Amino acid sequence: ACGNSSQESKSKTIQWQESANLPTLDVSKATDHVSAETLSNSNEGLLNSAKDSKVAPGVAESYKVSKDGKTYTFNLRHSKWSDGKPVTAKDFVYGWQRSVAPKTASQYSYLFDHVKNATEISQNKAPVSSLGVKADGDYKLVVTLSKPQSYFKYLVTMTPFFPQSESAVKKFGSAYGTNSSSMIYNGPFKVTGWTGTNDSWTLTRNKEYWNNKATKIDGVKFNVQKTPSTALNEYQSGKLDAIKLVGAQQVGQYKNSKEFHNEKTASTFYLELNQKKDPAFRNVNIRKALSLAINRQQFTKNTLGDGSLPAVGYVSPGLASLKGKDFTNDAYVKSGVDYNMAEAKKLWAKGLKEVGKKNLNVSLLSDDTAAGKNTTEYLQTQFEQLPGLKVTNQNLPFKSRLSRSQNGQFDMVVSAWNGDFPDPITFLTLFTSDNSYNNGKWKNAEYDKLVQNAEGQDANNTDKRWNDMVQAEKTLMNDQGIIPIYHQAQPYAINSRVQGVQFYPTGSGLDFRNASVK
Amino acid sequence: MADNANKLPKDAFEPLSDGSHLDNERIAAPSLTFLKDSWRRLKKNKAAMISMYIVIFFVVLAFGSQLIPSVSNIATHPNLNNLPPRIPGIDIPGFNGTLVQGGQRVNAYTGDAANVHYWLGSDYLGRDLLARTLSGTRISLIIAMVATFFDLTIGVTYGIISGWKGGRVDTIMQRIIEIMLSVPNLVVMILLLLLFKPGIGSIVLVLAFTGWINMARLVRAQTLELKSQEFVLAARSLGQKPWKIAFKHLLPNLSSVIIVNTMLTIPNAIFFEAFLSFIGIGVPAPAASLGTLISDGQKSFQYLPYQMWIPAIVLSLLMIAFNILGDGLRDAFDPRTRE
Amino acid sequence: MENKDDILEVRDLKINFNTYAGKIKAIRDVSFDLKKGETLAIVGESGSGKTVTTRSIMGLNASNTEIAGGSIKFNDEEILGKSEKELSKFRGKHIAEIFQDPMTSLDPTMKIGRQIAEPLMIHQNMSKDKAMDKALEMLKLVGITNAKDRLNDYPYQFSGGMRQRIVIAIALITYPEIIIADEPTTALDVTIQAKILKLMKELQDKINTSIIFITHDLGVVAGMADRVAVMYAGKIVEYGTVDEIFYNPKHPYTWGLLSSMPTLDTKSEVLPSIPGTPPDLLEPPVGDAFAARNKYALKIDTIKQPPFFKVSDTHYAATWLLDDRAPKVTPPDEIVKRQKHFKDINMK
Amino acid sequence: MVKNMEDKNAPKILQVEHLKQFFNVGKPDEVKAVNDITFDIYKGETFGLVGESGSGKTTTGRAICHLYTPTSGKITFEGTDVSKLNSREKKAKFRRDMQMVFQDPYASLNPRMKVKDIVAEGIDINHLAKDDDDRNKQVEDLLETVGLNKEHANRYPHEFSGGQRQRIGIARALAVKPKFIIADEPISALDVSIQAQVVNLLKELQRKRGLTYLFIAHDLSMVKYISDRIGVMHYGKMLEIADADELYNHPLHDYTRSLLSAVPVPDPEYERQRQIVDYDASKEDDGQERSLVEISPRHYVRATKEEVAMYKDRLNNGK
Amino acid sequence: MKLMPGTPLTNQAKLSPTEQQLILQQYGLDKPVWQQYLSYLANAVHGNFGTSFQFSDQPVSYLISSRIGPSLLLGLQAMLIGVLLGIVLGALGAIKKNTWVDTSTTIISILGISIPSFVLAILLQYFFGLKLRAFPIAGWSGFAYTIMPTIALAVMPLAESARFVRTEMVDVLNSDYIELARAKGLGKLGIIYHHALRNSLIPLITIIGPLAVNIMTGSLVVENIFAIPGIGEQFVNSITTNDYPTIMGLTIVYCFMLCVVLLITDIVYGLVDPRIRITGKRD
Ligand SMILES: Nc1ncnc2c1ncn2[C@@H]1O[C@H](COP(=O)(O)OP(=O)(O)OP(=O)(O)O)[C@@H](O)[C@H]1O
Ligand SMILES: Nc1ncnc2c1ncn2[C@@H]1O[C@H](COP(=O)(O)OP(=O)(O)OP(=O)(O)O)[C@@H](O)[C@H]1O
Ligand SMILES: [Mg+2]
Ligand SMILES: [Mg+2]
Repeated sequence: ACGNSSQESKSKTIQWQESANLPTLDVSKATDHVSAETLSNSNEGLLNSAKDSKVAPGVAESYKVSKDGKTYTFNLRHSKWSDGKPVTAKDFVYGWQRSVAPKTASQYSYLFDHVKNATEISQNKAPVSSLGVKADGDYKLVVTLSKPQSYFKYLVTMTPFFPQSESAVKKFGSAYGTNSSSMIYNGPFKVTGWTGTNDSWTLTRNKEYWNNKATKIDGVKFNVQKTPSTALNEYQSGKLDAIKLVGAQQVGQYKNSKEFHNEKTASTFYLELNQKKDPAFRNVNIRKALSLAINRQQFTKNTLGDGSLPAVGYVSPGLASLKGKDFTNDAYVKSGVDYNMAEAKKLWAKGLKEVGKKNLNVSLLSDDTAAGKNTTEYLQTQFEQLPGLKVTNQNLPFKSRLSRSQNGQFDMVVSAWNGDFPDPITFLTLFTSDNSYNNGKWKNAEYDKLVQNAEGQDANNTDKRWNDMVQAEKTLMNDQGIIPIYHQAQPYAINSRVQGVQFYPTGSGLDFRNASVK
Repeated sequence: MADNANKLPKDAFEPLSDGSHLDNERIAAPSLTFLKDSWRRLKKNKAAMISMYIVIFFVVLAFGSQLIPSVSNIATHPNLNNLPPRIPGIDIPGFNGTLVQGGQRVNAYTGDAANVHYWLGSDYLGRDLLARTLSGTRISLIIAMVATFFDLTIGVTYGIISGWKGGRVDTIMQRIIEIMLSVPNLVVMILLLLLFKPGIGSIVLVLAFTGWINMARLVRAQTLELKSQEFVLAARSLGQKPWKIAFKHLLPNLSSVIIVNTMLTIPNAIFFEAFLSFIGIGVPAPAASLGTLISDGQKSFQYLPYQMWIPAIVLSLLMIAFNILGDGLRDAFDPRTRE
Repeated sequence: MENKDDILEVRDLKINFNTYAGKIKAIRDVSFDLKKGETLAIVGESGSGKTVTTRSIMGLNASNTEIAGGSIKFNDEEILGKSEKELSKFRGKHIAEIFQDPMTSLDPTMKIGRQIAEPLMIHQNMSKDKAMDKALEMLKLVGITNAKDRLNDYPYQFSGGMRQRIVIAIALITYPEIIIADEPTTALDVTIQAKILKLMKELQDKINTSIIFITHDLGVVAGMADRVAVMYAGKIVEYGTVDEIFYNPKHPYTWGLLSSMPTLDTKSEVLPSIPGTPPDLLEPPVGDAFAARNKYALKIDTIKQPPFFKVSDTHYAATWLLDDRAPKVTPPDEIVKRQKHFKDINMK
Repeated sequence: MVKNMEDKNAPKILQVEHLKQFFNVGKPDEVKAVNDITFDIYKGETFGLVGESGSGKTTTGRAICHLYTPTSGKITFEGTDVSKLNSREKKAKFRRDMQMVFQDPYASLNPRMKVKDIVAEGIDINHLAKDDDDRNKQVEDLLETVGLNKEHANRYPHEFSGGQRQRIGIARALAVKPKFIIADEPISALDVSIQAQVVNLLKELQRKRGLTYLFIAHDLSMVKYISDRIGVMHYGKMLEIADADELYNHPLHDYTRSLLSAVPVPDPEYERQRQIVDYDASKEDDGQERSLVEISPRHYVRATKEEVAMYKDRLNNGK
Repeated sequence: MKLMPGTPLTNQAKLSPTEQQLILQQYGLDKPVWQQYLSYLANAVHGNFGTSFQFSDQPVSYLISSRIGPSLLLGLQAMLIGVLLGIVLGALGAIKKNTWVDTSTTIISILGISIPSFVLAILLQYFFGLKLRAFPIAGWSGFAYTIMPTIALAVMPLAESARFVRTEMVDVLNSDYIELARAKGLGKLGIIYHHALRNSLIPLITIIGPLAVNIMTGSLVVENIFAIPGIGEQFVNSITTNDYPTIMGLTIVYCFMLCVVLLITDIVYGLVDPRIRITGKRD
């Protein structure tokens, strides 16, 4: 399939490293980054992500929102599937219904929860056809929401909201989306060469794409390379055009080079303290002491060294802004993310006295990845400087870690959240009292109220809603409901012959629509 | 042919008096026990002796260093991380605290680090690699001891029972072994991981489950052979109890097989643990075995080669030493090599 | 001793082995010769050097062997010092060997037909088919029934006696001038032994080969040998014709051997025995190696090794007892009886 | 010849009746190592057992010593059925009374034990020594009895020659003061010059201690020399039993004759005249029932009823 | 999106209970454990190992069948090269016993046994792939790509079989029938070729099974390091992501393959060793 490296360097195909296999091409089922990166280039929704938390036209040339914010009308352009058939409003209706239908068991169906009847449908209480999306002719799509959702425009850029051709789904049956030829595409590229389990696949230019003439490259070949050092070797030998840099050393080596691209992701790694299991963690001084004991600056710079940033709060910086002011600046609470060991010790002593304990033996749970181990090891060192605190580390595979945190089988856990769309609410909903991701069971009525307002009564009032969210974040930080640690970045080394690849902190992440090769 | 008998003493042709010269049962050679004899042969094998000293060296270093806090300290110093080896007074690239960065050799010990010396460098958390390597070696050796323990207990007992009982018992016991043999260690480990969490405990369980099989087979074969040896029959005909026969007659004669096989089990166990740790299902962090260290070091091998070289060399040296020592012992114990 | 009939001459052979404990002086000045068509038996107890002697005739020495001197001439051609390559042309063709243990001396994974035919294919460049024909002939000759089918059998399909016949067939197939038989029947039952020995004698007559026959069973020697050499501690201590050795032995060691073996009509209450054990060849004693076990030892035995004393043209013995100056001794009863018998035979 | 057993009416010390010893019973590789043999051994005599390799001599010896559990048949030692030794003391006594001397002087001594511990094993098992000094003393005495000396006690077997080792084996057997010794080819691995040492020792011990021997060998000259009576075994069957001289002078069974005709004799003249008698074992496979029949007093041959007459004839007419 | 540190992978987000129920049903995880296990076994017999957690909608059996090719190819290649070279080295060592040839082959085999394949693979890749550019660094598209992983995998079987063959051959060369062959006048080569080789190689068959295990184990990391789309790489991956159906499926496949290897070696042993071929018994 590929020749030697010198030929490749001249070709207009980009060799891209992927660190995991492609699990699926089914837009309803895709939930991971690899699928998202591939699908958002091979398929296209109503709108596309664009720079600076904006959206750009996709299949929809334009759209209108009703005054009450509950009705969206999209005007679709005339575009085609890769098999030559036209992309119509029906395809969106079918695609959305399929994503929400319980039978599909899409893990992302919750994203539709503002669409009328979506929740009922996913609970099998209403027929799929009752979903609030209707085709008005072939090229007009009308969406009805149950309540206003200011960030709905971002949602429709995500894969579950992509159009799906009913005839294709029927034709491919259970094979739909399980290999590159059992799928049809309406994006700038088609996927080829994916058998469903192999380690490489290619995005090849889709001639049927409405904006095909804007595409400047022949394609992108994704190569799964799980061993970072091998990837680096391949990059240096010219076999790969772009790799993810892993670890301080790789990053350090490229940090000052033109090839270095540190892509922010809208993510936050934070520590949750199990208040249900360990009464001591219900003490705010103890929580604060732990937070103050973390030197986030040192940790991100020396230990991780991969371009990640010290946490400035819970919501990741650069996610959303209002009137030119970043959310994190508005909501900044210094004491929540500061490093001050002296103060930490003081609060710690105070806290211990309040809970009537001399010492504390706790476990610290995290993933068994390199970064996960780095984190636990670093935190352990820092925490154990607090007199009487003994920390045992536990590093488990991702899924075990997750199930343990959800079942409350932990003392402290390092969790992480990546925003789905550029609106703070994607973060903030997590710590309402009854949210299933609130593993530490931190409860705060004020916080609940503020989040509820942002999602409900203030949904159509931008300023008020903003303020609700700012206050919520401040409440969370002031009470140290969680302990933010860092915001992850994804550093890349990209051969300088490759230009114009666009990264977005949320959603699909990667866009080759404007990429070019020298 | 008979000639110059001239110079002979006069009484040359007298009979040697009364036959007292017939010293019937004289043994001229000095008494040499089997072990002494084997030891002497082992001593002639230079490679094996060097290996033995290497093993001793590592054992002493790995366990002895624990007594010296300054050497065994694995505290993290996040601002002293990824420093290359620096040994005071040595100015050889690779050991003088310099490393190649962007094509140039620069001194990495700047700022906070100016006055520290990591003899074997430090890792990503600023932990002393010497201390970590020592503790990794300790884990490897502990695993080795555990493997030896199971070899000596389960393996030897199983082998002796199977061989001694013979007949149906033996057949069944051998079938069991065959079945266990057709399941690779690694698979057992993975299945165990479905039940337990990774760690020394699981590795020990796997070793308890499969590590002794080779020993059991060898011991059984040897026991079968010994069982029909006449000295065992003699003991039986004297009415010796079976368990006493096992201890007095079988075990001592099995000792060479046991010792040799133990020496070869050890590198296997060390390798197994290193392998598991390398693929990330071995000892959990922050404990680090040699496998973990290699796996960690591999990630930055291009830039900080010492982080992989050091544990890799230690691991390989240990394996080489145990293998050569095992071979040497086999030769030393094998009477066929008595030349 | 020089004789035109001599096909093999061994002179002053000295062989040492280098071991971790030191130098084992396994063969110390051994000389003998072998005439065409005769059977020379070498007897002696374990470790006396019988095998080492014959191995060096074949050039099949162990790697730690040191040939310290002497010569071995086959038809006036020196064998010692020949290269392995020259030796291999020679082995199997002129001198063949029958090994002691029939159970282990055949290749377990090769059909016996091929094993028998191999020497022909090596030495006479014979085609495989032709060699196989010869092998079949030979197999019949050594008395294996159903020989044609059995050519394709493997060694483990034969009993011990049969295997030894096959080994003999291998040795004979090139009609060698000399056959060395190193305890060829020790591992066999007496009845089978008797048959094998008979077979060997018959075959010897047929192809007129010479045999060096090694054993420590004096009964077998009596039946097989024309001449006998008695070895002790790396030396030949007495040699002569079979009658001379059995009926008129001169060396105390030979006396001991003969009288310690009961015949079917031995009646004595106590068997005469040779006390003690053979000397350590790492440091052989200064004088006569047998002195320490010799009831009849003289002082000189501890000082000087005895030379060969001639008893008759064919009979020599290395014992100081034959020296004129030595006191007359009476050999054990059994020997006296035999000597009487010897006189009777010579009278006839 | 001076025989040990002057008293022709000595009591039977051992009776073997219809002893069968099969191996791998019920499997395709079943071996009928010993197949229905019956014989008695009298107190104080030496009973020689000869036969070719694999004929079941060793198996017989071991079955008698109860190292194997017989497939069927009865072994009576000193009047008690060996298989019915129910009490511990009786078993221990039996183990003391009956001892074995083995064939291979290299394999029969544990190479990892000192000579004194080898010899004292029986003493230890049966607690025959009062204390360590007594134990040492007994060991020294035993070593002296077999012609070794006390310096040898602290050495290891591999330092000894074959003959010496065999004597250590004998000392071990003697340590428990047995009445009956089964000697399984005790000399066949030894050099001729050494064999006599061991045979003389065995005979001397028999004289001094009134021992009874079952002496297994395939060297017929030696068996004849040492034995009072001889049994000839073949394919697990006992073919002929007779007094030693009788057997040699008047062998009846064809197999015995063939065996005798094959014995090499250290006498060239005799050898030149040797006639080998062939024996065809298939003759016995005619399906007829055979049992040991007393042809003349104390001379038994395995025969059918018809053959009895033939054997009687043979005995009377010399051929 | 729930983040896994380092690698961006997600997990079930906010699912409604119905959906969770449906997912459980899909994987059959709603039934009691023993029922799950029984039905798993029943399915496994029919080659159905369930659906991979990692690859949504991909049956494990397909995952395995589509990725087993490279693993088998590499394994066989490594086995073949390892054993063949091992035989040559072992035989050389035995024939030239106690010479420098013997010493060097012994050193090679000791090193081969002692240096873990994962260390070797990394070093090979770095020096021969990156520094010398002799072979492709990683990937799978043509013979050149198999060279380094094959070497990394072959070293262990090479060393093991060299050791084994050497010991066997030394034994055989000391045996009586070799002595007889020499006495026949067979030259050194003839002896080795006609007698020694066959007799010392037959027992080698018995260690093929363990060697296969060795290669299998080694393939897990070697495939990972060289990015080979095989099952070994997938195995490690499924372990670290707790993809139970894949783990179980691969485990069964591995055990099955091993049993096949053992069976084949048993049969082959019987075929090449006349003692067993005819009597059906060893010894
Ligand atoms: N390769 C060797 N290395 C060391 N010593 C050896 C070697 N071969 C033979 N010997 C020694 O040489 C001496 C003579 O041995 P040889 O085999 O010739 O005896 P033998 O008379 O054939 O005895 P046997 O009757 O037991 O076969 C013995 O002491 C033996 O230990
Ligand atoms: N434990 C056993 N299992 C199976 N077969 C056996 C066993 N012991 C002996 N045999 C077989 O029983 C038969 C008789 O063996 P035994 O050892 O009694 O013969 P033997 O007369 O002592 O022979 P030898 O003269 O060779 O010592 C042989 O065929 C032998 O293979
Ligand atoms: Mg010999
Ligand atoms: Mg026997």
